[in-house]
Amino acid sequence: MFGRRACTVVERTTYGPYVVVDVHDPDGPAPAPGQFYMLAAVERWGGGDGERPFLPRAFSVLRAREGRLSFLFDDVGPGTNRLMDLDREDELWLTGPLGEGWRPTDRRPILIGGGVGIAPLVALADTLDAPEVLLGFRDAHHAQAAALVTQGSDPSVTTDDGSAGHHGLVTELLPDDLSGVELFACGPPAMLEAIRRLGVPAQLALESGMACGFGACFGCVTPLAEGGYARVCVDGPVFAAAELAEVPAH
Amino acid sequence: MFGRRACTVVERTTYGPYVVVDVHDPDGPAPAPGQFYMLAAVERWGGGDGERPFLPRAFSVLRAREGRLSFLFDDVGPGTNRLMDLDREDELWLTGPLGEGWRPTDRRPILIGGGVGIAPLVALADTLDAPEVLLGFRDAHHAQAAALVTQGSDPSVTTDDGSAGHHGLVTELLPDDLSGVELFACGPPAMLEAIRRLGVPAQLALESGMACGFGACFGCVTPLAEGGYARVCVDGPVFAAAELAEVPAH
Amino acid sequence: MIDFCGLQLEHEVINGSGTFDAIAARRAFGAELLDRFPFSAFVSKTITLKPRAGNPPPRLWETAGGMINSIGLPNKGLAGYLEHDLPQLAELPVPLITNVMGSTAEELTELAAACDERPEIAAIELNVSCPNVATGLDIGAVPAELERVVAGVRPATTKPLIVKLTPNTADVAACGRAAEAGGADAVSLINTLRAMALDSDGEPWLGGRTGGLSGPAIRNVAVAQVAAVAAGVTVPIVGMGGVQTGAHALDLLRAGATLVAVGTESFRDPAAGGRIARELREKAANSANPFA
Amino acid sequence: MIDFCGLQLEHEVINGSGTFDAIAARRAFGAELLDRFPFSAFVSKTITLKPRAGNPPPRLWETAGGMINSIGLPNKGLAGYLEHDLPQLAELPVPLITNVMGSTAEELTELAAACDERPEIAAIELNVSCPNVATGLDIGAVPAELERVVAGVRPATTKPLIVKLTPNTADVAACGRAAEAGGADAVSLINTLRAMALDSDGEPWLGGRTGGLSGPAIRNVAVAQVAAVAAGVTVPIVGMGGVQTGAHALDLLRAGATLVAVGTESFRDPAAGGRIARELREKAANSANPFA
Ligand SMILES: Cc1cc2nc3c(=O)[nH]c(=O)nc-3n(C[C@H](O)[C@H](O)[C@H](O)COP(=O)(O)OP(=O)(O)OC[C@H]3O[C@@H](n4cnc5c(N)ncnc54)[C@H](O)[C@@H]3O)c2cc1C
Ligand SMILES: Cc1cc2nc3c(=O)[nH]c(=O)nc-3n(C[C@H](O)[C@H](O)[C@H](O)COP(=O)(O)OP(=O)(O)OC[C@H]3O[C@@H](n4cnc5c(N)ncnc54)[C@H](O)[C@@H]3O)c2cc1C
Ligand SMILES: Cc1cc2nc3c(=O)[nH]c(=O)nc-3n(C[C@H](O)[C@H](O)[C@H](O)COP(=O)(O)O)c2cc1C
Ligand SMILES: Cc1cc2nc3c(=O)[nH]c(=O)nc-3n(C[C@H](O)[C@H](O)[C@H](O)COP(=O)(O)O)c2cc1C
Ligand code: FES
Ligand code: FES
Repeated sequence: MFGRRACTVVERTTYGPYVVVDVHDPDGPAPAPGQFYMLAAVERWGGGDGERPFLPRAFSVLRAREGRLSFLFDDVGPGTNRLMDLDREDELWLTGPLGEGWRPTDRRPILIGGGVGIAPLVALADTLDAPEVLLGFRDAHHAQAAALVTQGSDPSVTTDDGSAGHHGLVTELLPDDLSGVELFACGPPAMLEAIRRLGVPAQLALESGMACGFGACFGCVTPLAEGGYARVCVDGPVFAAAELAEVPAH
Repeated sequence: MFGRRACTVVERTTYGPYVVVDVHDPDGPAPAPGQFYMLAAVERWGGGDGERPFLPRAFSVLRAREGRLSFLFDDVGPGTNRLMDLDREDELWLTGPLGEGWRPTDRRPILIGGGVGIAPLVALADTLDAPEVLLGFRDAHHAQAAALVTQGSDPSVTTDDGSAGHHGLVTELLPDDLSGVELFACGPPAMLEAIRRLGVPAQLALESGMACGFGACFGCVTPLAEGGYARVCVDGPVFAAAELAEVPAH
Repeated sequence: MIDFCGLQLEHEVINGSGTFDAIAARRAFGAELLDRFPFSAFVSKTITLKPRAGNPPPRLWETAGGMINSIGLPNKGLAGYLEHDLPQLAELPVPLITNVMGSTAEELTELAAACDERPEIAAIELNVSCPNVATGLDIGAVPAELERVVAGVRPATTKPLIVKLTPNTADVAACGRAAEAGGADAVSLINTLRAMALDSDGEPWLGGRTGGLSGPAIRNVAVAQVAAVAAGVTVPIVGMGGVQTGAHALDLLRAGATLVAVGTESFRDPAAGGRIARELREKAANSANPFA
Repeated sequence: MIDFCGLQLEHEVINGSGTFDAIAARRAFGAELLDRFPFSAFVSKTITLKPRAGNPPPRLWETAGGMINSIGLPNKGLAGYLEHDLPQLAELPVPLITNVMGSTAEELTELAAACDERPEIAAIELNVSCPNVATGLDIGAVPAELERVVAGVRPATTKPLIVKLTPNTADVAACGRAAEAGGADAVSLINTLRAMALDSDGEPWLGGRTGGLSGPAIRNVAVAQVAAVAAGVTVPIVGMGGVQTGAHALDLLRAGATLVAVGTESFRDPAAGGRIARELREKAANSANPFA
């Protein structure tokens, strides 16, 4: 579907510090898990900190059903701040679905998410049969977002401060024996880099500063193992860990 | 009082297409009629049409009593549009009172206002004893703002389309004999220019595009009869008609 | 139809080089892109003789009403472009303008000569203005030097030759006249303004250290430069810089441009080019002589 | 205390010339202005030899994240300034920097010599960059010419001589080096970028036809130019352009400036200079070495 479209917000829910916004998108193509959309508020996009936001922002689809899309927002700057302020009846510019999502595998999937990076994993879990899901958060407040995983068994949770679940890094919950396993991960760069360095089959959903989301600006690149760069928006956001030279800090 | 201060909106009322916003300004100096303030919304100033507004906007004080200031807004662009959207509890940046207001006179005052230009005349009427007030509006809908004049006798109203009051220009209501009279006028440039050309004692409150409102930018000038320019913000906004070379269209 | 150097174009709106990848967009948006192609001609990213990987990330910084990019002209090189991209770009429903850059007149001549041979290419744009690549000063910044370069390239092609001026100069009008004197069939402007952003530690944010500012922040600089160039040249002008609406496009046409290019706004609204062309048409319909 | 060319200043923040009229502000805000004076030195509007009325209105246009002014340097002329303004400016609690402009080295020399005689004036800023006045190219746009002008003025004064560079040039770093070679004690930048706005009929909105763009829209151009100049000069730099917060000021200091000037932001917040100085101080207190 070419171009952006104005969609109406139909629901707004909070999970700890996070906000989930549902929009009505009756005409858009159904997204695959791991795909993303470029979003901007129709009204009042700009005039925030540093006279921003100006460009649209990239968000993984959290959930999609019956012409309704859900997005999970974490307040990190003027764009997410504005989007979290959206309420029922407000309008959103939406372009997508975009990018290459998770690729199916015959191996045993383990889903690992950190913070707001759980969004594309929720979308993936919805398509799997009771997958193993490991989620890491800063603290118990943030860990409320674990409730978004509704498919299959309860996710295992870790927190940085031990206020909920296991006290430590989410990667500590990985089994020692990863043979036959394929990891599906999204989260902070340091977490993804740690997983990449495991050297096991893994799909990593990257974030990157994006201007366009559809391959137009060449701004969102990440370095490849073979040299050169790939555009996260059209060649990803999901990459095989082995393709990547590293997961850059920003 | 040096600098801008954040003040809270305590009331919002509509008069036809106009909006009156009252703000709580407990610490500011009391304004004189004809003075003005520079206003900007604390939140969401920017991100409108053309990524504007950016600069604050000038508004006459409509009414001032007991630490409460009223302003009258007409929606002409991104700045007024945003200000008209303000509601109770919202915050406003406010600098002022600024400029030179109406000067007292021993002559018989007649107040003539056009459209949103009635604002400084309402402030003036509040200080006079049943002055004669003539107000011109586009139509009956706009003429609802005539109700703002509460001091003394009912104002005489004209409308461009005859839908309320006299059908025609407000200047048509002026008595033929203006001897002993001093006119106090604010409104569209064409109206003020017509009054200036009468050659009778008159005080005209001008509008002008302003960046600062306190003499810093030299952007708001108007041409003087003696040559050169005066700054509307510090030398006005009220000028003796005889001082002016013309009332520029913008 | 608009006549631009002999090309017959549907409307006044094309893309700015490097701000729309029609091949990637077709992948993202499918066949509908071609049915509703937003531009009346398509300008390629800048092509260089050798392949380039571009600058290390991060490559983007958002500013008040704009953005800075330090993309660094990644491209497959001339041979890669001709072999892989050209066949796909030839499928677009509009004429193709190929944008090329070299650091010497010789390189530019080689690029222009190679493009001249390919019937899929309708016109050539010389990028003499890219501020992102460390060649010292832009070769287009000094009028006499620019005239020499354009005159050197001119014999290499009979196709329309557009010179994309640099805005980072003391006298863009003189640069426009120099391009015309060197044999340009048209000039285009403005390219991005040289800019820099620091991270919270005070280090340059962009991998390329400096980058180019685009978007609404530079719109009125573009109007001034287009008007200045228009006063001194007779060749047509492609005006660009911060265009978001038909009203902005009309400003550039009235300042003296024949075509308008849309760059950054396509990132916010992928179909912006088509919308702006429509808005321009509506303005024309509502006014006796909108371009007066 | 900051040492700037021998002046001892309370903090790093001064005003940009032409963006704060301390005399008018005192009238508007009363004595509180002097108690809470926002700047550590005060820079006058540009003074010329003869009085100037300035450009016809309208003089302002608001843009995305900024504004264009075509004020046209109204001022009382040298004699009027010395007689009427100087006594009042001498009452300010901070050192006074007088900004002067002339279209030739001779005019500038006469202005500098007159300022040199007045003890109320702590330093002189040469405006070689104002794009609003129709003198063809800015005299500061070409390095060799700039060096000649500065060298001509230099002997006329022993006071600190600041050269305010023009941003409308191909190579601001070369201009900075030229100012230093000519004998400048400091350079200041950036002045406004040449820009133009059209009204809805396509006519120039501004009475001066073109004007200068300032505010956040040019902030990152300022960072790039300050960094470029800092790499080539040893004299201190006054950085300005779009500064709204202590973080923005810190960017310019880290890019190489010793002082920061605030212009357009004072229009939005008359006390912005003081706020920004405070924000800078807080950043310094919160960080071991904020200027590293
Ligand atoms: C494919 C993809 C999927 C994503 N999915 C989600 C999701 O589901 N939920 C979610 O909350 N987020 C998601 N993100 C991240 C989201 O896009 C960013 O958090 C968002 O763009 C931040 O915008 P902002 O204005 O709130 O913050 P910004 O101010 O843009 O800050 C975000 C980061 O950008 C950098 N930055 C700061 N200032 C600037 C500037 N001026 N210009 C450029 N960069 C700057 C800094 O590193 C900062 O930490 C996703 C990103 C991608 C690419
Ligand atoms: C002393 C004084 C008192 C005033 N009192 C009142 C009052 O009581 N109530 C009231 O409603 N108004 C009052 N005004 C007018 C008010 O200040 C303006 O209507 C307001 O600034 C318009 O801002 P805007 O963003 O809504 O519209 P803008 O878009 O700024 O449009 C307003 C006008 O500015 C011009 N313009 C358009 N675009 C631009 C641009 N990009 N840059 C610069 N100019 C542009 C056009 O002529 C346009 O008609 C007063 C003005 C002054 C000087
Ligand atoms: C991300 C990006 C990449 C660009 N790449 C090129 C390029 O490869 N060649 C070129 O001549 N101009 C390039 N430009 C400049 C644009 O073509 C255009 O001149 C400029 O962005 C101003 O227009 P805008 O404000 O509409 O974006 C690029 C601009 C952007 C924003
Ligand atoms: C309204 C206005 C008037 C100005 N007048 C002068 C002037 O007289 N002399 C001068 O050297 N610079 C003048 N400038 C330029 C400023 O000093 C400053 O260099 C520029 O505005 C960039 O800073 P800013 O973005 O903080 O405004 C003026 C700027 C503005 C906005
Ligand atoms: S975000 Fe523009 S190319 Fe990926
Ligand atoms: S508005 Fe700035 S001087 Fe009047």
